[in-house]
Amino acid sequence: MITRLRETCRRLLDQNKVQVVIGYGQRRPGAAAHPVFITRPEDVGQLTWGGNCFANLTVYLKRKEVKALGKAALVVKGCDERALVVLEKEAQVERGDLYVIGMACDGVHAPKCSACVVRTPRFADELIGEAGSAPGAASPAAPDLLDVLMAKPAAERWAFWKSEFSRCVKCYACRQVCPLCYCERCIVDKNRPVTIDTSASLKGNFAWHITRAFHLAARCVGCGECTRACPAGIPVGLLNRSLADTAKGNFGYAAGMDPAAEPVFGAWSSSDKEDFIR
Amino acid sequence: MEIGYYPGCALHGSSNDYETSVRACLAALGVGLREIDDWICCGATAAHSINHKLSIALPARNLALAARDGFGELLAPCPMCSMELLKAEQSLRADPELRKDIAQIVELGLDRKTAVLNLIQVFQKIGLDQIKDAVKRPLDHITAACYYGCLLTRPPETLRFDDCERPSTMEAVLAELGAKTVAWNYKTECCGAGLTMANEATVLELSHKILMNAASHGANCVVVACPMCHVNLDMKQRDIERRYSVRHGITIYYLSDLVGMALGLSDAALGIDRHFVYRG
Amino acid sequence: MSEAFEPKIVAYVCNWCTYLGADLAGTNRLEYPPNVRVLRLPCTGRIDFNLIVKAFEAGADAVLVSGCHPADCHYTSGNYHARRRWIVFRRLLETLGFEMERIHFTWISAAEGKKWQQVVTEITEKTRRLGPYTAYRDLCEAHQ
Amino acid sequence: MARIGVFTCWCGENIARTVDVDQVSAAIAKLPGVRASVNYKYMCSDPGQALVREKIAAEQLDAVVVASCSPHMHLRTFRKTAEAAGVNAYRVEMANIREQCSWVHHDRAAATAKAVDLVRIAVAKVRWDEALEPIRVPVTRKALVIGGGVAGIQAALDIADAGYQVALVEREPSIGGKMAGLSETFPTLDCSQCILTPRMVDVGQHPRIRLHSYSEVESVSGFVGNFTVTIRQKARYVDTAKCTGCGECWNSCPIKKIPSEFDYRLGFRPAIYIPFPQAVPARPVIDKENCTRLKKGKGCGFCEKKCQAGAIRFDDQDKLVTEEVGAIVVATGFKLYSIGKQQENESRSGYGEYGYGEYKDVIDGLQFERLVSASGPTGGRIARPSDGREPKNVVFISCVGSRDNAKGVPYCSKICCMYTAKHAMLYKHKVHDGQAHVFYMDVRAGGKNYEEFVRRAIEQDGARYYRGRVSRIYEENGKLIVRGADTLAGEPVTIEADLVVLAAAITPAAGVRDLARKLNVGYDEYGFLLESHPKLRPVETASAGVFICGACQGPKDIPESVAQASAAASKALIMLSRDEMTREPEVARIDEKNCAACFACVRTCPYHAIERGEVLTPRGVFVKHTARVNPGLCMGCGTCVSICPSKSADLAGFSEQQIYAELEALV
Repeated sequence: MITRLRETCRRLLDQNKVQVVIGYGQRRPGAAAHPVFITRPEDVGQLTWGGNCFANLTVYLKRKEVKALGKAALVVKGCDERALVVLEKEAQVERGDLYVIGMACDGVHAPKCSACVVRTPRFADELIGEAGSAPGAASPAAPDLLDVLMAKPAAERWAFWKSEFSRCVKCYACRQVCPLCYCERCIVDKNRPVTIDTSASLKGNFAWHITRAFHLAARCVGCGECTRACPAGIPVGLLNRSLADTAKGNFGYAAGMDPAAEPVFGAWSSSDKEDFIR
Repeated sequence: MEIGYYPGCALHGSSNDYETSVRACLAALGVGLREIDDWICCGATAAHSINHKLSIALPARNLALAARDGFGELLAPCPMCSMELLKAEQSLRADPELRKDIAQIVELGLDRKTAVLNLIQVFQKIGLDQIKDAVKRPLDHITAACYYGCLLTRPPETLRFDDCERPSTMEAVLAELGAKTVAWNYKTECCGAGLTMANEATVLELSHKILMNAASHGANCVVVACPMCHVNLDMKQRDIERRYSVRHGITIYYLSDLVGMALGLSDAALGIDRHFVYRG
Repeated sequence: MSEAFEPKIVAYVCNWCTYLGADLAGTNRLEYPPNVRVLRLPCTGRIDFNLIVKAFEAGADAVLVSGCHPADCHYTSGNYHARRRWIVFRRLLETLGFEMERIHFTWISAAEGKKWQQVVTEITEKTRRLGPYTAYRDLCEAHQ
Repeated sequence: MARIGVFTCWCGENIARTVDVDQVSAAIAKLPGVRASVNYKYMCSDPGQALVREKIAAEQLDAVVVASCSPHMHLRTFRKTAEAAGVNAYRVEMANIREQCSWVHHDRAAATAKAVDLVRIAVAKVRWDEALEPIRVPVTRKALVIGGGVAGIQAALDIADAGYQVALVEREPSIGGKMAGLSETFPTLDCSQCILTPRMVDVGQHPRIRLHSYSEVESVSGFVGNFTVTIRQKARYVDTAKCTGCGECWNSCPIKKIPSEFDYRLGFRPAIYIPFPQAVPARPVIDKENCTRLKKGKGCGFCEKKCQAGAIRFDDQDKLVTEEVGAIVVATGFKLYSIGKQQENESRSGYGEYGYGEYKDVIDGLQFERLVSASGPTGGRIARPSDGREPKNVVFISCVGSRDNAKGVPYCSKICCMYTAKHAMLYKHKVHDGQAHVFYMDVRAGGKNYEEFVRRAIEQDGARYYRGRVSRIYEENGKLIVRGADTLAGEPVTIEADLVVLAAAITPAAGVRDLARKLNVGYDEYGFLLESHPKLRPVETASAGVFICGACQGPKDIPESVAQASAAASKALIMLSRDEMTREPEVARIDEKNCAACFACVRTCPYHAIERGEVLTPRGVFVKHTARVNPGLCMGCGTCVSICPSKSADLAGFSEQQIYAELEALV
């Protein structure tokens, strides 16, 4: 697949179909793949593909520096591609300005792969390889942390998050790595007025994580990068998943799955449940 | 397949020909009936006119027995019985308080749900195609007026079965048997029901109109799925003829009779020969 | 809980239904406890989830969000949009282990002065029983 | 630093009895920025307002808080007062210490404490109130009327007679609506067409009314005072400019046996036709489903040959035209609920057992109108559709679908009792030896001379009324057997009828929901359009500049529809009479610099008041996309603020900053 990938990219660059290829590269064997931005055909050798390509490269589309390089070809896995669908819905990417190289994927040894629903990219301009039917090469699904958490009484959930968030240092890695956090000025950086206490206090941390999670509600595609990126090891992605469940349960909506589906917010139905409203 | 069976008073009394017919016909279709042990009256028209709680408790006990005997489904060929059972089942499901209350009265658990079926529903359950395939003697000589009467489809909110004003499920069964059916106007009119004893004149008048209308629309028989209807249209037919000095001579079949006939069973096996209007 | 405790309750209400309902309660002199502080907003559609968090940060022991019944929205659909957000937001708060019995949503029309009285009375009494929202106050006091 | 004046009102003793106003004034006086904190017996009184003006002048106040009653009571009052004294009207806030404090609490200490809080909240808010100017929008002095029934005709004529241009859109080939098909009208029995057709002619000839017949509203954009309406003129295949309406074409058309829509399928029309002789415009249309030439693309063409004016256009196509209007009046009227089994809304089951659509002689009320009408298919002779015989027993059934949760709609259709009585009467007048039977639930004859009219039907014209429902209708040797109950006599009734007339429920005209969405007008679960206040704003809607009248708002008879039409017209005229209008400036705005252009707000806005825009450099170079609010359209609900993740949207008068400040005031 790697060869095929490199050929493709060489061709695209040669014919100047794109000016940059956003793909995976690797410094040392065993290390997690890092993003590479190939602008010259002769550099396609740097491109790699394999079980260490965790990152969701769609995140780089929002970067001004990347935009400056011109039309991009983007290497995506089936799961990453869901983010593209959302970004397109939200007018953040013009599919025409982008060449999508889809990599059929058997899982990249990340926990998320155990629940993988799209092994093969569905909307790629070019699809490389064939997904093995074998369920993802992911670590066997451990007892699901969210289920465990939700089974506990509220007080214990509160305690859990309190101790987790007490470690948050507001580095915003969870935001930076998120392909769907693309606001030019994030709400936490808004200081007139201040919506979220910027100090890394528990108060501020709760406010931040609540806001982050809700802003991704019914948008998050579950790429799991936020959790992976958190230096404090806070399972922030759990909140997103919890909301994804409600979105599915209440509105039958799965972000990034069906380009035609109406987003949960900005729409409404007179039959939305209101058992909680008096 | 074996399903629970609630005969109710009629099928063990005046209308045992109906029971014969139902048992024989279903047996031929490979459906066994297990009568629930120690069943009691469903309350019929009497109970609810005396005491609401009683009118729930009586059928509730039968439901509890069915549940005890492990039946998720219960056939009550008499529409009055099935209606009373359904009504009880629904009120019990709707109101946990009442359920507790009644459970104490009948001294049995009421937490298991029981689906109450009338005869037509059992045929639907077996599958009309199934029945079609089993037909040995297509009933091309039959042109039937399907008569539903009051309780097979009413009250609709309880029965939730067929269209209460213009039902058609019996016709659907007969179609599979190769029988013809007529479109007529008295499908859901009342036959006089229990007034047989109290006010015979009314019964005779109403039943007479039904027979007239069936005949005038070209039916050569009337098909029922209710013992009471059968009594008034069959047993009372001679009285009707005498009173109105007409000759009806219309055979009144139970739906199971016709299914049985089509499956090749004899009149005797189905108890048809025990009908009042019967030419062998 | 000591008798002394009087809960602080923030009510975000829509200007066209619940606010007028509360006015009607006044016109009809329907008495209720004085713990609620009403913040008037044009529409439930304007009531952002941040405001609910902010209210707790400001020391509220309970929050009430109230607006027009479905199909009665002065702005045709603001309340429907709000209802959707609440469905999802409540799940978030549940996941985080918030004390959900401190967060109330109601529809109260301009004609429902009585309902306003009942809702406010019940919420106040309930919150009195629950006591102060220490779990949240602790957050706000930590590191400060 | 704002210079704030706080004015606490006693409201006589309404407030002062339970709230210690002096304590309030004193407590508030300490707040930063508060330059004056006084109280007075009646702030809304002249001396009270004088006090406000004095203080504004004396302390050079730039913001005012009045602590008194509900803002719904007096906010306007005090905004005017402040403005007169040089404070911007939108830097005035009220603290509601009466309805929401003194009137609902008894404990003086607690009430006073709360009052202080409420005022502190208001002070915190006013501090961040920006000076706003009312939004001025120009008004296009022209109205659009949708629907050419009696209501639409009335509204159009009123507006046009007042001197303004009107565009009238009618879906059918002719205006006239349901009324044009009626025979006589209750309670006066004057001929419907005789009173309507002159009005239709007025419309057709009015110099200020442009009639778009056989047309529908395609789309609506813009906002109050400045709507742009796109109208689809359906292909008519006749050049209305050339056509003289001579009638050669429809007389020559070989295809004659097409069930006439205007006669509710009781009569026939050719493939090229005018719906009825007095049609306005008196210009035919070709129905392309049935015209041989249009179906085959060749052959026939009789009409073309016959037409001296050369007006036939077989190559005609739908045209889109636009109208710029300032106000819109919706008068789309009603249709009858579908009586049979098939219902558009499956929660209703219909009346299969009445055999409507199955038995030719079971008809609905509108069909009966055609049977009685002199211009009808029988020339006014009452005849059975099945065999043309004169019916000797006619059964009228009211409430078919009305007031019926199980099979129809829960509401009363209002006009059926009256027209059923009228039908019984007209029938008797034409068939002297006939008998009318009426099944009813209640006779609802509220209205001038209405009850008397019903009595007349019963007493003079001998209609037999049975209080009860009909359970079933079936045909038996040429008769319709109607089986029902007479609940007053307490016995079942069976009537051998020759004709049965069903007074079916009134429901909104087809397609009204789509139209309502185009206009941003609300509708109830049945599709009736929603007025913005049932008592005080009965013809206004939630969408500024759009007015409603006639049966599209709810079942109505002719006098009511006409009255409401004139009401809607006058509301429209109020707008058109000004060349510019002002709107509340408390609207949303987007911080375009920080807008991420995800357009969640665009999807969310109930008024489509937010558009996708572009940020350009002064030289016009594209910088970025952004959401952009159209202040003319924005109604200020603030839903966009809640949906905006980066909080680049905000709402003047209820800004984030203000609400946060209010919350802080609580601590």
